Amino acid sequence: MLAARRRGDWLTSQFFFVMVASMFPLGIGPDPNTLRMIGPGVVWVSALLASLLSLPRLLAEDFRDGSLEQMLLTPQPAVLLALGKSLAHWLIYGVPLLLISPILGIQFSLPAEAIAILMLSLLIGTPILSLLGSVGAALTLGLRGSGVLLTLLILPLYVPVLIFGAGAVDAIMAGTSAESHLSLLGAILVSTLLVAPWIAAAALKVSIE
Amino acid sequence: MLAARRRGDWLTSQFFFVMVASMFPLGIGPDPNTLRMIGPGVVWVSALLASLLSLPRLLAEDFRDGSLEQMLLTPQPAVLLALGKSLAHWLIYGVPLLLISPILGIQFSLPAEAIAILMLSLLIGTPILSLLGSVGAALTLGLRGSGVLLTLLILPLYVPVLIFGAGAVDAIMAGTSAESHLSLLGAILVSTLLVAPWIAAAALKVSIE
Amino acid sequence: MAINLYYYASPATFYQLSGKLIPWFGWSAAILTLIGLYISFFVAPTDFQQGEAYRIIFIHVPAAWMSMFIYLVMAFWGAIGLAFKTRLSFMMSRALAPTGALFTFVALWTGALWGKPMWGAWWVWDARLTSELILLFLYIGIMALWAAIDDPQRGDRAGALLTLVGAINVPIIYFSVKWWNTLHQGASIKPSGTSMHEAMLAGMLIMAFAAWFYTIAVALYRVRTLIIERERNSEWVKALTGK
Amino acid sequence: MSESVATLSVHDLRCTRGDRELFSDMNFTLHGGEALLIQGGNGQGKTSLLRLLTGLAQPAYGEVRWRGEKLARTSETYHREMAYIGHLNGIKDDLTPIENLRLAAQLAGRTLDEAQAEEKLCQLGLGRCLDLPCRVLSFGQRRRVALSNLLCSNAPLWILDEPLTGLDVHGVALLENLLKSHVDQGGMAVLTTHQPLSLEGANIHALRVGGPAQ
Amino acid sequence: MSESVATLSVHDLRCTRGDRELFSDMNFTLHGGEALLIQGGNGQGKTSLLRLLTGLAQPAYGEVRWRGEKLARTSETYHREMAYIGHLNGIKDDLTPIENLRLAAQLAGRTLDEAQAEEKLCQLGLGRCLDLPCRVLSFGQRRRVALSNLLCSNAPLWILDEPLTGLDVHGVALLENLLKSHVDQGGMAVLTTHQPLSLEGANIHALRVGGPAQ
Ligand code: HEM
Ligand SMILES: Nc1ncnc2c1ncn2[C@@H]1O[C@H](COP(=O)(O)OP(=O)(O)OP(=O)(O)O)[C@@H](O)[C@H]1O
Ligand SMILES: Nc1ncnc2c1ncn2[C@@H]1O[C@H](COP(=O)(O)OP(=O)(O)OP(=O)(O)O)[C@@H](O)[C@H]1O
Ligand SMILES: [Mg+2]
Ligand SMILES: [Mg+2]
Repeated sequence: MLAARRRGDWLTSQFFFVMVASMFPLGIGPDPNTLRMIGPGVVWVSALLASLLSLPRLLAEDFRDGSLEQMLLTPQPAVLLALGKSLAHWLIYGVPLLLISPILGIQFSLPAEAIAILMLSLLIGTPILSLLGSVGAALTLGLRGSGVLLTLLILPLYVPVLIFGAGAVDAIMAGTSAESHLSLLGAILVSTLLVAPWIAAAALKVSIE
Repeated sequence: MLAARRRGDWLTSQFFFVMVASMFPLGIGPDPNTLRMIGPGVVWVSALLASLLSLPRLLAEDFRDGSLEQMLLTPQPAVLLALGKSLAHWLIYGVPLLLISPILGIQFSLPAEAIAILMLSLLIGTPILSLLGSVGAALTLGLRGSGVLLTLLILPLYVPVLIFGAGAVDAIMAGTSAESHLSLLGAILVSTLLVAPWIAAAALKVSIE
Repeated sequence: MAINLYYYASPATFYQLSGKLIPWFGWSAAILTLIGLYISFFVAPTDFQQGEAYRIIFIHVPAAWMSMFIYLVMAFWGAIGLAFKTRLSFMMSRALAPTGALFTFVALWTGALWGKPMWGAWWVWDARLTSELILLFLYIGIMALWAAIDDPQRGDRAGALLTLVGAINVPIIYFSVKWWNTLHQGASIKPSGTSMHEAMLAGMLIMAFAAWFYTIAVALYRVRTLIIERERNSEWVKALTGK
Repeated sequence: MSESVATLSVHDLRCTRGDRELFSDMNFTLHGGEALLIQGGNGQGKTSLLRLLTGLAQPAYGEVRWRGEKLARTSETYHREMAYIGHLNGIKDDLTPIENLRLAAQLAGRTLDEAQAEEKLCQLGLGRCLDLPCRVLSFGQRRRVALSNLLCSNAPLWILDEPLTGLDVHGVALLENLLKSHVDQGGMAVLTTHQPLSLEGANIHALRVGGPAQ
Repeated sequence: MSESVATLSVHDLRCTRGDRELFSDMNFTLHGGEALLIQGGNGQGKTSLLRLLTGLAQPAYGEVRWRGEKLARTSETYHREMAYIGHLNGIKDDLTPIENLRLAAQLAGRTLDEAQAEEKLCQLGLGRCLDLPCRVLSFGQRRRVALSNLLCSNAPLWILDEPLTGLDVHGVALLENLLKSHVDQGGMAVLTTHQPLSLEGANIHALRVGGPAQ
């Protein structure tokens, strides 16, 4: 399923994050103190938006050219397909984001330990975004204005991830422990991992009909 | 050309902005002073991202189902087509954003006059985003990974708009006049209006070949 | 006109010509770099304000100049290509881009290195720095666009259009120090004269020429590769490689 | 060459795709009342030729002329007098057939009221699907919607790329009649198809692109 | 009903789309070595029927059985033994034909090495386009890539929706031979087409969906 990926896509999505995150200092102003304060939130919000931006492509193309049909007709259960799609999304979107996040951290002049926690929270959080996203993408497949509709459906589900993810980094910067935030994130990850692929698979079947 | 638009799209894109802009307080924390400081920047960055999010749909669908070919084969010059497309994009993306921006301003507890300037800057700035966006969309039409590529090409061009747009509001909040920023924005608008449709039309012809 | 321009615009002739020119430019670049570096590190005096750190200028400034200049040349070739449909000019444009990106990156990198001692930060969101960063993104965007389009002719034209759109950024970089009051230093070399020490000036100019020759040599080399690749089915390339 | 005679002519045309040359040195002239059937196997360059004729693609060498003028110079007139239907239908999935027809007419600068659109669509046997979004129509019905655009335009030159794909036997017969009456009334048509087409009596020429089937 | 006999059977099948009933009370049984040709005009419900047979769509009433079991219960086995090619080709534009074939095989849990894929593609006359991305292939070549998937799978049941669209005469002959040898070797096929198909000698049944052509 992943054989189809090219290396070029990776590089471009890394640049993409750098650019999105660089927009904020430009819009907000260069004061390092302000930047440090909003840094974790901004990186997290960019992660959410980047995930949203890449979701419509996840299934729409397969749907249009008929390969989704073909995939549903393989002997593999649809749940595996949904899981594979989430994984593919995470690989092309989450992993580059993770790799580039230290640079974003430096741009916002975050301290080193905050950067470490930021990366950790992204490592736990971005798979959740991909898993939830695949549900949304499957539900809105082939609908008119599916891009915006997808956002509407998915953003509310993303909010808890955002709160705990950015909260973890804020906590470390305020000098308290980030552990509780991170373990909550972990719990969310486990539960979405168990539930989301099933729902996405069911949604896929409905959409393809 | 615009007959094809439906009302549903409008509402959804309004919700989109509210939600994106509401994410920031969630990610950053509820302190009103911080919020006020970053408010204009955040609204402007959301405007940019929202524009990016809606751009791929602008031409891709027409390209895929062959209507773009047909449009290029009408007696109308391609420049008009490109201009019409930019206008359509602005109507479904820029106008809703404009209408909703006062609410965002209140969310970030901006003072009334700052909100007025915010709206004014958006009124001048969002058409620029649509015009430049149509160039990017035309260039990346039908390419592999065109969504991310589009971002990569277009964000650098968006940056000046962001700087002057957010700068205008910041200036008014700092007590100075926003006029110079706004008139620069106006100048950019006029020049893109004169140049962008031609380039977009040329790019369309190249992409369709 | 006595010289037939179309003669030199044909890839086959240009291929031969550039083959002869490359070594000249290559060696000049190497020699000038050596001289320039020698002047920069041993001849030029220590700056009374900035100490030894200022020596970064000898790399920083030529790189920054080249980053902007190469972009303009690319836009020029792109425009020529769009107007006259000459294949060679698109290839020139393509051949220049990686070097341009390289110099932009070097300017940013050395600037950042220099910024740490001078301004106390690797990076500030100042207008010149920002617009230089945008230039890097433009270079990358153009190359990404080329890479994404399989058909070379289509890629040429799409890339040229994008290059032209982005060209407005160059004057912004150049004049940013004047238009906005920024941290970054203003131009010290003006048509009206300079405020620099002579050895410093000489070092910088020599380094600038070295960068020039390097660019030309590398660009010519890349054009040759491009020509061979594009014209691999034509008679003269077959004759060339077949022997 | 006189401006007023509607002819489509092709001079020394060469077409390359990637590094492959599909055809070269192609010459022909098409006058009013004539149809040209382009023949050739899969991938021999029929579609590529038609796209050159529409002006959507640029030839590697040679030129296409309409009324004796190069396409690039006369594109506005040409586009007014030419109708093209390619492999893609060029219809919007979200719109109903009637809306699609009216949108196309509007883009071309013509006006078409609802009753007219309905009439044309019924003529093509789409009477039962007038109010359904095209997304749910069957493959052949979508093709028919695209073809009904031909009925609405009064272009003298039709360029049709495999117009018969997906049509059932009635549809094929319908299209054959359309073509015949168009040509008999002095119109021109350039078309490709892999299916047998019976246009007896019409003034039809054939042109083969590419070499032997690969 | 014995598990081991490969039969596809349809019981009291009814299909509705929107508020329109396309067909009802359909019953048939297909055994190994038989082909079923579904006939009917545009929009009569051929594609809808085939999608019910694949299990992609659910019938409004009645059921489809494979080896005597309802599709929903046996979907894994069924998908292993069935190959479907619809109006959409299901190939990736960014990949070359070889990559496409290997991807499809991998998804189906088979392995296919490059030489094998190349061989199948050459068999379908795609020898010259092995390394081009499918985006640039011609309409008929893309269809051939989709059809070459059939050669790679060893499914006993083929469900083909208008497999001939876009194929030139050689392509049609090729496919006819393929079908014939598949059926002769005990395979089954359900297919639709609007073009004449010559499968003389094969055990072929016909089924008409919908009423008279509208
Ligand atoms: C990443 C950071 C930096 C970037 C992107 C940057 C960019 C540039 C550019 C584009 C130029 C050429 C413009 C012109 O010729 O007018 C330039 C020149 C120059 N830069 Fe920087 N710069 C950076 C950091 C610095 C720092 C930290 C210093 C020293 C305090 C510095 C000192 C200079 C000087 C002295 C010149 C020559 C100006 C002239 O004589 O024309 N730059 N830089
Ligand atoms: N970049 C490329 N490199 C090499 N060959 C190419 C390239 N792009 C297209 N081609 C070839 O050009 C040909 C285009 O054919 P075209 O679409 O005109 O065929 P056609 O005659 O319309 O075929 P069909 O009957 O299948 O519609 C194909 O054979 C394709 O493989
Ligand atoms: N929501 C709906 N409401 C009413 N009719 C519908 C709806 N959705 C689909 N239809 C009709 O159902 C039919 C679907 O036909 P189907 O695609 O099965 O036809 P087909 O026999 O394959 O035709 P073709 O030969 O054109 O491929 C069409 O006539 C279509 O108009
Ligand atoms: Mg074709
Ligand atoms: Mg059908």
